[in-house]
Amino acid sequence: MLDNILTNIDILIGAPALALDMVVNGLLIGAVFALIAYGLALVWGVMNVKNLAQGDFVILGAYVAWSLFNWGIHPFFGIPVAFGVLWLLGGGLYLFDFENKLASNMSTGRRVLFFAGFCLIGGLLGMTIVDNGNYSVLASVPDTFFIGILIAVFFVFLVFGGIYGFVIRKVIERDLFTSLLATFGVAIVMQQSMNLIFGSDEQTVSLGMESISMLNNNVTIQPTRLVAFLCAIVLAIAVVMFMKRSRMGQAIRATSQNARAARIMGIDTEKVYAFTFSLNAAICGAAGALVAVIWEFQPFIGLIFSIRSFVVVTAAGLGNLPGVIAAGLGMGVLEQTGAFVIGTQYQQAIVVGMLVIVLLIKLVIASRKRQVIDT
Amino acid sequence: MNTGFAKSVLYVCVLALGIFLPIIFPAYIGQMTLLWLMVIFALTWDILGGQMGYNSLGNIFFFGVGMYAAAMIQVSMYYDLAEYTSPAGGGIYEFSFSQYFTGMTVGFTVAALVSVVFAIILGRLVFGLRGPYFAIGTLAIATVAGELVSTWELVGGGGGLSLPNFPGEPSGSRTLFYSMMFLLAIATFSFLKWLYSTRFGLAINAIRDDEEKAEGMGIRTLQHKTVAWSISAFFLGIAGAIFGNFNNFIEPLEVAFPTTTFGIFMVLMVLLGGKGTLWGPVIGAVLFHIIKELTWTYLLGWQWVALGVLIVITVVYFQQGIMGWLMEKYPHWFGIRVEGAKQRLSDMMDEAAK
Amino acid sequence: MSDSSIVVDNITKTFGGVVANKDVSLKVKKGGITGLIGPNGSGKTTLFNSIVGHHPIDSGSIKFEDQEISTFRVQQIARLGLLRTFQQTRIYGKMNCVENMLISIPHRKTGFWDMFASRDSETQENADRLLEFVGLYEKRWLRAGDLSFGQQKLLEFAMALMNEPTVLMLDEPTAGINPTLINGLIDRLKRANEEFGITLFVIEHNMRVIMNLADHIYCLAHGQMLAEGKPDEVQNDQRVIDAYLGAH
Amino acid sequence: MFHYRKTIAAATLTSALIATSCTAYGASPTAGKILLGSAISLTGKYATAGHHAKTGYDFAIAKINAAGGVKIGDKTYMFEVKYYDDESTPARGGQLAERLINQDGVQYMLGPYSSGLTRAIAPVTEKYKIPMVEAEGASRSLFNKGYKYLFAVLSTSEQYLASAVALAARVAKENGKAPADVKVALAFENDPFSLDVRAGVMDDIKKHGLTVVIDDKLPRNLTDMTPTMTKIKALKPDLLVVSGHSKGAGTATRQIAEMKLSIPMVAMTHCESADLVGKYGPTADGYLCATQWAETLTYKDPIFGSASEFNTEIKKTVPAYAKKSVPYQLAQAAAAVYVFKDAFERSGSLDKDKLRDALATTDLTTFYGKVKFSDAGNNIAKPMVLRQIQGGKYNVVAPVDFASHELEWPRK
Repeated sequence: MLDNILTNIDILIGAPALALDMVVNGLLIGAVFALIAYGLALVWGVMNVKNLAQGDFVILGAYVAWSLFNWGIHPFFGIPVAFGVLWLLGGGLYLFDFENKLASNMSTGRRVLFFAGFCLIGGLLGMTIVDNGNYSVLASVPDTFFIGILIAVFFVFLVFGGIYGFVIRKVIERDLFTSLLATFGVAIVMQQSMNLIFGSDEQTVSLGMESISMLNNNVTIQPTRLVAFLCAIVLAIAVVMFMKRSRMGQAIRATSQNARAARIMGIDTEKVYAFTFSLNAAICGAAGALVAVIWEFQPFIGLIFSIRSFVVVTAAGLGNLPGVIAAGLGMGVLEQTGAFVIGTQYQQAIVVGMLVIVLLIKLVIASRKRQVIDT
Repeated sequence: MNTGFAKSVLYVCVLALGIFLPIIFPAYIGQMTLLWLMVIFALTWDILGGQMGYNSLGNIFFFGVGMYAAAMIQVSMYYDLAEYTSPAGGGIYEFSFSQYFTGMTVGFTVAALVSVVFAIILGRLVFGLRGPYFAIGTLAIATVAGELVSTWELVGGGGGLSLPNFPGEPSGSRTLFYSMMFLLAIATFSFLKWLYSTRFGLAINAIRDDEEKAEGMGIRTLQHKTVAWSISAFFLGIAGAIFGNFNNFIEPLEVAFPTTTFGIFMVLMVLLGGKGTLWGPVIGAVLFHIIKELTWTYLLGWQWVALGVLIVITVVYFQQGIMGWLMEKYPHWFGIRVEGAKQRLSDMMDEAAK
Repeated sequence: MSDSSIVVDNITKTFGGVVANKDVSLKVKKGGITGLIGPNGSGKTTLFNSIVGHHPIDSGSIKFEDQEISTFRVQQIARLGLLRTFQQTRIYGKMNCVENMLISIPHRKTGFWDMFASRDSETQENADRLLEFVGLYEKRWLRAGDLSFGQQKLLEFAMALMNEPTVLMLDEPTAGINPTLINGLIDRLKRANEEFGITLFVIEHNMRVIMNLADHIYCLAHGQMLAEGKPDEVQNDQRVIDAYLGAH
Repeated sequence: MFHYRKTIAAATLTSALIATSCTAYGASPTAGKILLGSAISLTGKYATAGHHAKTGYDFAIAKINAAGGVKIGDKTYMFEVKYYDDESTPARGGQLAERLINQDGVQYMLGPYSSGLTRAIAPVTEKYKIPMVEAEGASRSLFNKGYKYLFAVLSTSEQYLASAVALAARVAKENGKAPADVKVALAFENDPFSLDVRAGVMDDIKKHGLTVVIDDKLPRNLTDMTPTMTKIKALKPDLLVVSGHSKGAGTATRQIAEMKLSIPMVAMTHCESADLVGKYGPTADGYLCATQWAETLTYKDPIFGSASEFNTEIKKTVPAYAKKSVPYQLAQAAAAVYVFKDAFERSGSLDKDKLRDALATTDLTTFYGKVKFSDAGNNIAKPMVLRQIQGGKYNVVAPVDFASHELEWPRK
């Protein structure tokens, strides 16, 4: 192993531009990790929900973008659509929050809006179900489209309505274990549902765009990754602006600091929770669209994104967006260079090992207090 | 009819079921072996998770450590391990009757010891973590362990490792592993029953209820936590060793360190049965195993969806578990006294009598 | 050997920029009852926490029975026989009173294998006796979490006695207790001091209680030692009165 | 009193639950039917390939039954399969095999997908002396355990990419280069199958005297191969060999194009199953793909017809394959069922030991290739073929006897 490491370092010394290549690529994919992690930090910080289904939300977003791509919609337009679709899913869950008074007071206009959103998603999912991913039916039999809508609306109602109304809402502010395990259950259900709907094949959205190469092809930048990076940055900025400027953003921040006090001050925390959850879903949707153009994905791959976002959030701490972005970018770079130097088979171990190291560092810092470390 | 008699009836019943069911339904012996494994999983998880309030997601680590430790010993006592595990294979390996059992005895002992040593070392590391970070930290350790073993070529890496074949009739090996698992489950249960009756049981309960207070009262918390984890590791290590031999083929990520299946199941079974009780994990394990086997048979393709839903329901809506629910509903069955109207009445009567 | 059990010498503790204790010195006399008073936020509990090892101190020294303990941790200090109770009562809520008592044995006297000791009748009787002493004998099989606040305070006191400490530090023992029960409590504290020979160091808000109880009183204000002396001296000290009335 | 009630209640509950669980199942072999059993990956990371195999089994059974079933003596039997989902984990595979044998009364087994799962199941079938014909476990480690009841219709995995190495050595010689100057990069997934392919490739590299410059193992949860590709950038190997199921093939193809790597020769497994042509089009051109079977081969048999007829019929009956090439995983699964039919008819009985002996003496030509088992149970009559993607088509380029097209080298 040591030999390997030395050989690999030797390669790097021979071609220092490669180090730059890995750092650049690491930063580019790190932006995607940072985006996903920011969503997690949001639900974790505001709702105290440790969402283990985070990666599966992302994969769902990837499937949305992929479906759109198969219908001839360019994935970069797919990003806002995936963002919107998952937003609606997340926000629409509010409709199924039966015990919530506010939802029943929702204006007719908004209900119609949500319903339209559901029909859209329904159609999308429905056609995929009926068509089993082949899209030949789309052109020929219009009936199945409507059948598809019906099936899908039902499906969406059951699965997503369930996720928020029956799971997430019940675990808000409960202990760690409840939300961790409950969302693990959600993750399993989502993986299997995606497996049954989209099939287990690896999918990808291949744009066939020419890479930009520099320094004698030692540094190559894939435009997809570059776009992903920019999107992640723009989205992050938008979210920050939103949190700082808008009323809802302020309410979210207030709730995350002290939910009880926020309630006393007249903030409808239920609404804040539902909104936060849908914002996270939307972020995941957009991140999923980015994942679809960068990597290959299949229904069971979500866990690796969950793990990465947990590492990033644990390292950066909650409610610390610059920290999350820095940690996410760092994660990307570390993963690339670490795998290069130590060996690709250690890639996963490096990621999770980072988590252990981060925890240990936190422990050492905490041990300055007398009571934490025992004799 | 005294309680002692009733209790012995219960124990005799369970023992009788354990002994006679495999004889009556020999076809199901494999599933029953797993049932006892599940019981061991649940009981050992409950030591920390239920009795001590430390929700570990990484207990599966010891299962894998035991499994690999035993496998390495069993093979390397008679053959060259590197050659045995090389993907190209180096010939046919056979184990005689005495080699097989000697290897197993030594292997199991080492498995238990190695697990305990790991528990002691890691205990110093992880018990400084609290709340969510403890769960995430232990999960990370188990995951890293699986990843590292899968890069370790000596034990076959990701290619896995086949264990020695049983040198006899198939029914013999089935009975052997069933008895081993059954005896281990009984041993675990009896040991814990005794353990919870000692001062140790009280101490870890105290840590669960208020660790800071326990520290303030001078309880050696780290020592108790480490010992509790070691006990867990001891039984899990042996269980892993047995399971490795039962399964005959082991592999790091899915057999030895399956954090997302067995690792989560053990938590779920305890929650289902009721944590912090002696019988809860047992009931949870039995129920969970039955549900799982039924859905795997009758809901082919949808079984994971069913499992996910079961997880969500248990965790979100029924976290007190069966025993917890019974205790709430019929506290007098368990000798728990509550501040109820009845109690106050009897208090008043007592006062009056004075 | 000095006749002081605890000697606090010039300790300073800051949280961020806020000075909680500044150059505080005091002595707790062996076998006596020492009181610590002061208005809200004057740093009494911080001082307690510093002594029992809850957090590190910035400077100064703390000696317990002539041993420097300012770098020790909570459990070590507790095992030396210096015990504290909490302002927000802390008991093991899911265990019954007897169990709470049984696990509060003096751990400094136990070895490794005592961890696995079975319940013995001697400890059991001791627990029963102490529960009787605080008046919880009738309720000994109830879950501690189901007791009323005042009863929990009594239980915590009994648990502390079970631990056979040399010094017991009590953080507002009468806060939240029904006034009719306060006299009983004072009586029991005094008996603990006399019969069991436990040195008491008490934070108290209730002036009547502390004047009845303590034989020496320290008064803290704004993190600094304001006055000390016999109860009546402190009671009549103009600075103490000003501090309590908010004059500066 | 109360304790007594609690005890009785608990005891009753326990026994009732256990009893239900045990009696809830129930199975008996049906007369006139031959029940095969298989634990196959329907979920988890091998689900894609598992589905290919299952489709192959189902298709073959439908076909054989439609053609009159299995004739044993003067009686006709129909095939039927009992499936379980092994979730792509070896921990589950062994248990399910036990269950198939003990509870469902299965006497003849079809294999699972992947070498790992086969390694978990083979000890069980061996234990019960149940003949298993498997089509998806190629690792050599399966055939050095002395198993008597395990038969594999496919070529063992060390042969997968061996011909690619030979090809590289040949090309080097033709271009006046010493084999030792041929730099080889290896990227193999860390799982039983790929590691075994790697072992085979390593043997051949040694034989031909090539130089290995990169030897990376890919993690199981692979998303990104950039580190390996970066090394390729620096060391410029002449041959890249990749094996990592369909995910590895797809990721490698994608990133080679993205990082603008020019490697004269790229060889991989699972091209068809990853649908490289469909997903990446021209960027996958020139890749060498190891395959157990190709629809252009000239084998035929009375049930399925020729290889190309099999191919057409699958595309017609299973819509999912209408637009992509039929993976060999499917073909070999179908062949496994056919081998069973043949052995049953030759043994003339349902007895599993007689069947085993009949299987051992199999000498059969199928649409999939010749099948003849060695003593260890692997098929020694069928070579692997190597196809090159040429203009979006898979053309056989090696071995020479089967080659329909010339190798295009270097690839652009």
